[in-house]
Amino acid sequence: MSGEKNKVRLAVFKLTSCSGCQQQIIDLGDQLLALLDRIEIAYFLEASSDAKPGPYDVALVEGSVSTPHEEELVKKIRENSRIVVSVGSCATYGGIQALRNWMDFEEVKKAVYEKPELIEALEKSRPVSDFIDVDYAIGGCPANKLQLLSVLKQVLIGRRVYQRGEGLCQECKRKGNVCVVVAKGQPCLGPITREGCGALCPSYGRGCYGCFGPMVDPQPGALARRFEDLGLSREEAALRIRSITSWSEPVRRFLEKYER
Amino acid sequence: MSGEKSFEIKVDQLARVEGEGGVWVKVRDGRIDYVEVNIFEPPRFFEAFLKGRIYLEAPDLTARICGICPLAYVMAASRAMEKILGIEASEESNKLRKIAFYGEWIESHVLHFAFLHAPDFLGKHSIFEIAEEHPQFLRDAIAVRDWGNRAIEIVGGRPVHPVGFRVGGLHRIIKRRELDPLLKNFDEIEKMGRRLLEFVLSLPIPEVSYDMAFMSLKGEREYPILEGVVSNNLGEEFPEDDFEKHVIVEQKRYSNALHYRLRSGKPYITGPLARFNLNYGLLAPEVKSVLEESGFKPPLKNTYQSIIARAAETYHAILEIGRLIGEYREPDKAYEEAEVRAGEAAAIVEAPRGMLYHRYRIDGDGRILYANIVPPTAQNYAAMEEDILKVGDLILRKPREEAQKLVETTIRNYDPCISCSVHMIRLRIIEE
Amino acid sequence: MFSGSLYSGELSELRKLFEEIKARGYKIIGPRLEDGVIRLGELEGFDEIPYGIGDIQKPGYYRVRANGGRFRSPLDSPKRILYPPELTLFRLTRDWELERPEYEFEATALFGIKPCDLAAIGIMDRVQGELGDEYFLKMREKLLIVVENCVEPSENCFCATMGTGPAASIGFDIAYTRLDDSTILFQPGSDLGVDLLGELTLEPATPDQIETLRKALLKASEKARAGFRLENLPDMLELNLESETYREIAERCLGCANCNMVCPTCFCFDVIDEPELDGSARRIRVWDGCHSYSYAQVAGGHFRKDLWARYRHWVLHKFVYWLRQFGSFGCVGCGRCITWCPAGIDLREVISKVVREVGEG
Amino acid sequence: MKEVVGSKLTPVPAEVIEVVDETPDTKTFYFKPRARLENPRPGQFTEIYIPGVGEAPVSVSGTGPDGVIMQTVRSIGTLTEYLFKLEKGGLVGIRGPYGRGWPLEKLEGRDVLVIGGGIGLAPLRPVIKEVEKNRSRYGRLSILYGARTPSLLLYKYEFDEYRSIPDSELLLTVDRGDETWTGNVGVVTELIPKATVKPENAIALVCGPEIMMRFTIKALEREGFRENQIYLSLERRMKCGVGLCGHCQVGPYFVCRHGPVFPYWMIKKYFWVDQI
Ligand SMILES: Cc1cc2nc3c(=O)[nH]c(=O)nc-3n(C[C@H](O)[C@H](O)[C@H](O)COP(=O)(O)OP(=O)(O)OC[C@H]3O[C@@H](n4cnc5c(N)ncnc54)[C@H](O)[C@@H]3O)c2cc1C
Ligand code: SF4
Ligand code: SF4
Ligand code: SF4
Repeated sequence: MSGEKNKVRLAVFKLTSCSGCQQQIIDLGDQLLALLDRIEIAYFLEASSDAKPGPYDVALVEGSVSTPHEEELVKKIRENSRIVVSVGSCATYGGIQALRNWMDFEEVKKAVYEKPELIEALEKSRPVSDFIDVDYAIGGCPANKLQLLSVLKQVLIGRRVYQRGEGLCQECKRKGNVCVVVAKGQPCLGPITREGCGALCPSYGRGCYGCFGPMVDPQPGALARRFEDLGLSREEAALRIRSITSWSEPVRRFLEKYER
Repeated sequence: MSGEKSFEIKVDQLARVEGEGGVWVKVRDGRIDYVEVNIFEPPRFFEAFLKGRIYLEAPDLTARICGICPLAYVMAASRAMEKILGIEASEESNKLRKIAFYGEWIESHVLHFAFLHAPDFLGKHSIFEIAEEHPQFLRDAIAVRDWGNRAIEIVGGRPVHPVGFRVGGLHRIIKRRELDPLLKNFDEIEKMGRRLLEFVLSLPIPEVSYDMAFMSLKGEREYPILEGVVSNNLGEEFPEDDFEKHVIVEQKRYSNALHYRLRSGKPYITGPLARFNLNYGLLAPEVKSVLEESGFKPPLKNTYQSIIARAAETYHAILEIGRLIGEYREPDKAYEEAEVRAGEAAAIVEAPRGMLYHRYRIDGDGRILYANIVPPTAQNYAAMEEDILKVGDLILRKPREEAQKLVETTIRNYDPCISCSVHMIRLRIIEE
Repeated sequence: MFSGSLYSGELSELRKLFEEIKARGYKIIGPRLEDGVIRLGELEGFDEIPYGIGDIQKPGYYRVRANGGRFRSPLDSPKRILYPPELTLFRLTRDWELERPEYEFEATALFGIKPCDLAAIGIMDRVQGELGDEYFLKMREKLLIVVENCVEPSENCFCATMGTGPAASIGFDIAYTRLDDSTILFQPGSDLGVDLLGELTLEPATPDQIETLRKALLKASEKARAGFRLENLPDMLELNLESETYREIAERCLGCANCNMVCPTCFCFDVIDEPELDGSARRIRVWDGCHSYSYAQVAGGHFRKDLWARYRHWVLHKFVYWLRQFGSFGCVGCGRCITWCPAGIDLREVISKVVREVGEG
Repeated sequence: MKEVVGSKLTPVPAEVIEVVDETPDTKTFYFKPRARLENPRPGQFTEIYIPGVGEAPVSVSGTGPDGVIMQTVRSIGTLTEYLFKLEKGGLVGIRGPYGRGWPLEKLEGRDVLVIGGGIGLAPLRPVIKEVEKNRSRYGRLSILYGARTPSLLLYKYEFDEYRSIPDSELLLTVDRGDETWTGNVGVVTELIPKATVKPENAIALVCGPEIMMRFTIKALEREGFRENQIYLSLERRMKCGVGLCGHCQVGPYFVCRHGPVFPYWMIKKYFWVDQI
């Protein structure tokens, strides 16, 4: 990779995460090779030890901000990059590790570590957008590689990135899945979750657990009410909704009310 | 080495390991006297927030510990819960689990040996640089890896954090014809798998040889992946539930990263090298013949050869998927149901990087009361440090930059998937 | 309807009809049991039609039972076939060459669809057909329709109110009724239908059979009713545009647009522009619906920001505006939006309530 | 056998032959379609398309020789932002023209009151041009135009021309003036009583933000205008422009097909209902 004039300089950063979203980039396979005609991978530790300094045109950020070090890092990323994209539900909503945000942090530390006093972590795991302006956000645990590719393609032609943001149910129905709520009485987060995964869970006969995060204008209250109709206790309904993207704004705001 | 007697090699950002880590090597009077492998992975507290969740959620939630080998977590959590509930996934479910799990081995191994590790041996930065001379290698690697991902995707919906699996089996019945796409180009993929192995066998791999303790599951009739007894090359053998009795956890003096060792205090290696050496006889004959033609047989004697074990297992995994698809018959139910009951159990599966241990206790409502998860990288941690001490001489004889590379390569032998080191956090360096 | 053109035959004649249609080269799409529900799919053989399996449909509830009962509107409507959920409109190459997509349009038979769905096709003829949707027109051209009249509607059916069932009256090639497990009454509805029935061995329906049919349909039509009547319905709804009922229902509505998606007549679509790496671009049409948040959103504004307003639009479009736009109601009473609403909202109740308020008001 | 499916939704390539800066966020484009489109009538719109970017309905603001059309666009979203990057020689796709325009026949012999707010003057410009061209057909022309600030007024370079149309007036206003502004400050509705047209024999053509149109209607009614003397050009989300996609409904009407210009009486019932 040399002589990279006119190419878009891409950097991939990892914060607190499982690396699964970065995997999606590598998983693009042939499409990744095609992208390399237009993109220079300037910084991507998982794929290349050749880490080039900024500035970058596009920074993809995986992972939530959960340590003081990461707080600094995202600020540097912002300064160094023209477009910042938060990739995946960790970066966009705080991730699964934000489940601890609902608990007492001292207890949490004690439960896992013998010397909790040595732990260097912020009390809460938070989305990147809590610290810096993010140009585009893609949810998903992991982010969907085709969605990621679509964002890159849109960035490459220099257009404003568009995501429909509508509910998973629409995608589910278009795909022709059988609704698990209606046909099996199973709770499903599809009605409040953002489309993008291909309505995977329902197509495997199970309810969605919300890994793509909330859709635009979600109605978690109406859904919780429905879960109760299906026989879940209030506590169980809350537990369902308090899932991988529990720290996203709308879900958090709802749960704070509902659980009181 | 420019006459320096005491110096430090510090690699702050270990590239091409999944996650970010660092190594601290201290040299005093021409001898390495202290090594620390630093892994700056922020703690994610899985074991804490698992408490209170429903047992059925364990596979999906723990999968998120690692985006490279999520299925291993799904499998270990499912199996542990099944043991608690007293059920077993059906034979057909297990075939599907293995098809996907082998897919994950392929995905993870190829990512590691082709994308991350091979460049080390050829003095390159990335596979893309290798591709300039060996375009076929990149093509094979991408195609084989894609195929492995396809296997996971078909059975589980997507390669990373698949959704199709559950305690008791799978969420839905996978139709026989859904697996067909994997067979369509099977011959080609098999050829590529073989070619990748041959390529790896041709790499200039450093020859050093020393004593190592290996530990892995041991298969009875099949190469171990989903289950088995734990065994090591010191002659010990024990059931998975006794794991915590046979290993000790220690906290290093100045860090709180957990180190796992055998009772005797000896570090051990888990992962492809261990599996290979302990289960060689169970590898597919096609794999063995490629190896033996190149003059390789167990035991592989140094950790640099782990890349061989990975390539061999990749080829083996391809062949196994082919065989399992051939044997698969659609079952009439997708999963075993069970009455919820309180209990505790452990399960070990072979993640691409080695043994992954899960233990859970649940109450009568199926709520998780306690979870302990020991990922393979945590187990290899002590071995990594010892390894660097052992190849120390080699390191000292090299010029500074090369030495630094060698340290990195040595770490990379373990394919430390750092994000799954749930117990590891950023270390502090304290001068003595 | 009953005079003269009703013929009776055994179940085997229905099978023969199926085989005759197949022999004439039609791809047959009909109800089949798949993924635990009855849905429309390609049928290889007559036996795939799950006669003897009943469905239970209630608001937000669907199950099948092998209890010898009847099944009603399947999950999929003909919309899925005639107006696919996702369709590439065109591709434009880097050099501005317009590539129009090519599709296979096989002669297709819809076998055993319900009268409500037939009526929905009639509505599509007036919407997609008249507005010139080419894909629809080409599919439609080669469509053969065999409709099965309903003698046992589900709890969610209200075709009788909408005037679309339980028996079909026009627009089909052949209609049949399963009087019981062995007796089928056939009726041709087009020249092609006459020609096809000519291949079977049937008898004129007996007065007894006709009487049984009449009674069964009467009973069915009593059941398949909503709590409102069509008479003055549009006026009543328009008199109560500000009804509180819409706000109340929005407390339960999820805004998920499942109702729009399963509706056999909802036609709204969104367009997605996808750039490709080779410099080309694709435009893709996807089903959309008025419950979607973005549906009435514009750059810098929103015409129906609140869910109650979106719910109201759905009611008004189907039961008021559609008449003006296309000369019929936009609803055929198939009950899908009630069955497949994950919140279990019953459209009929909403409408009845809004209408009732006018009376009370 | 496979068949090619065409549709009404396919654009014709058109070249950008001229770009004029109007305001900081608005530009006027002159497009020359490679295949001749139907002659747009005042008030009609086209769909402008950029491959892989999007499509947007935009009013026609004028026509030129050889099928050239002039359109004024505000940069506000995906497509419009991208369009702003195009220069002379750039290509877009165009389809249309669509919709029912201003009721020119009804204007004949009557006074014409043109009321525009902000970018809303864009679809009204062709009416002004028409009155100028066939001056004798119409009565007095009164143009009332307002914008938030002086810098946001469109077509400033033509204002003198508008003023020079015989028997006409141009009244301007801004919400907030600046150091150069000596004219009226206030909302456009305040100009209505000042317009010198005869309400009993005039027709008002209104285009602007919906809120401005509401106030305008009230003000016009105060002046004695009746429902059938007021015409509005509406805006709704639009995907197809030909009544297929459903998004643009206002009550039973499709803005694309039955509008965008409506006589006020036709939509009055819906116009005042919240979020209809
Ligand atoms: C009949 C009509 C005439 C118009 N005339 C003009 C004009 O002369 N000059 C001008 O600057 N603007 C005009 N507009 C508004 C213009 O269409 C929108 O500003 C434009 O669609 C925004 O598109 P975007 O891709 O930049 O914005 P985004 O917000 O990114 O739009 C995404 C999509 O939403 C839809 N959409 C968003 N806003 C609108 C809108 N206001 N109207 C319809 N669809 C919308 C479109 O389908 C668009 O493709 C007119 C709108 C209509 C309906
Ligand atoms: S259905 Fe829901 S939980 Fe499942 S993959 Fe999609 S977004 Fe994630
Ligand atoms: S009811 Fe809604 S989605 Fe259906 S056609 Fe009407 S406007 Fe479109
Ligand atoms: S009525 Fe039911 S199906 Fe329709 S949007 Fe509301 S919740 Fe979804």
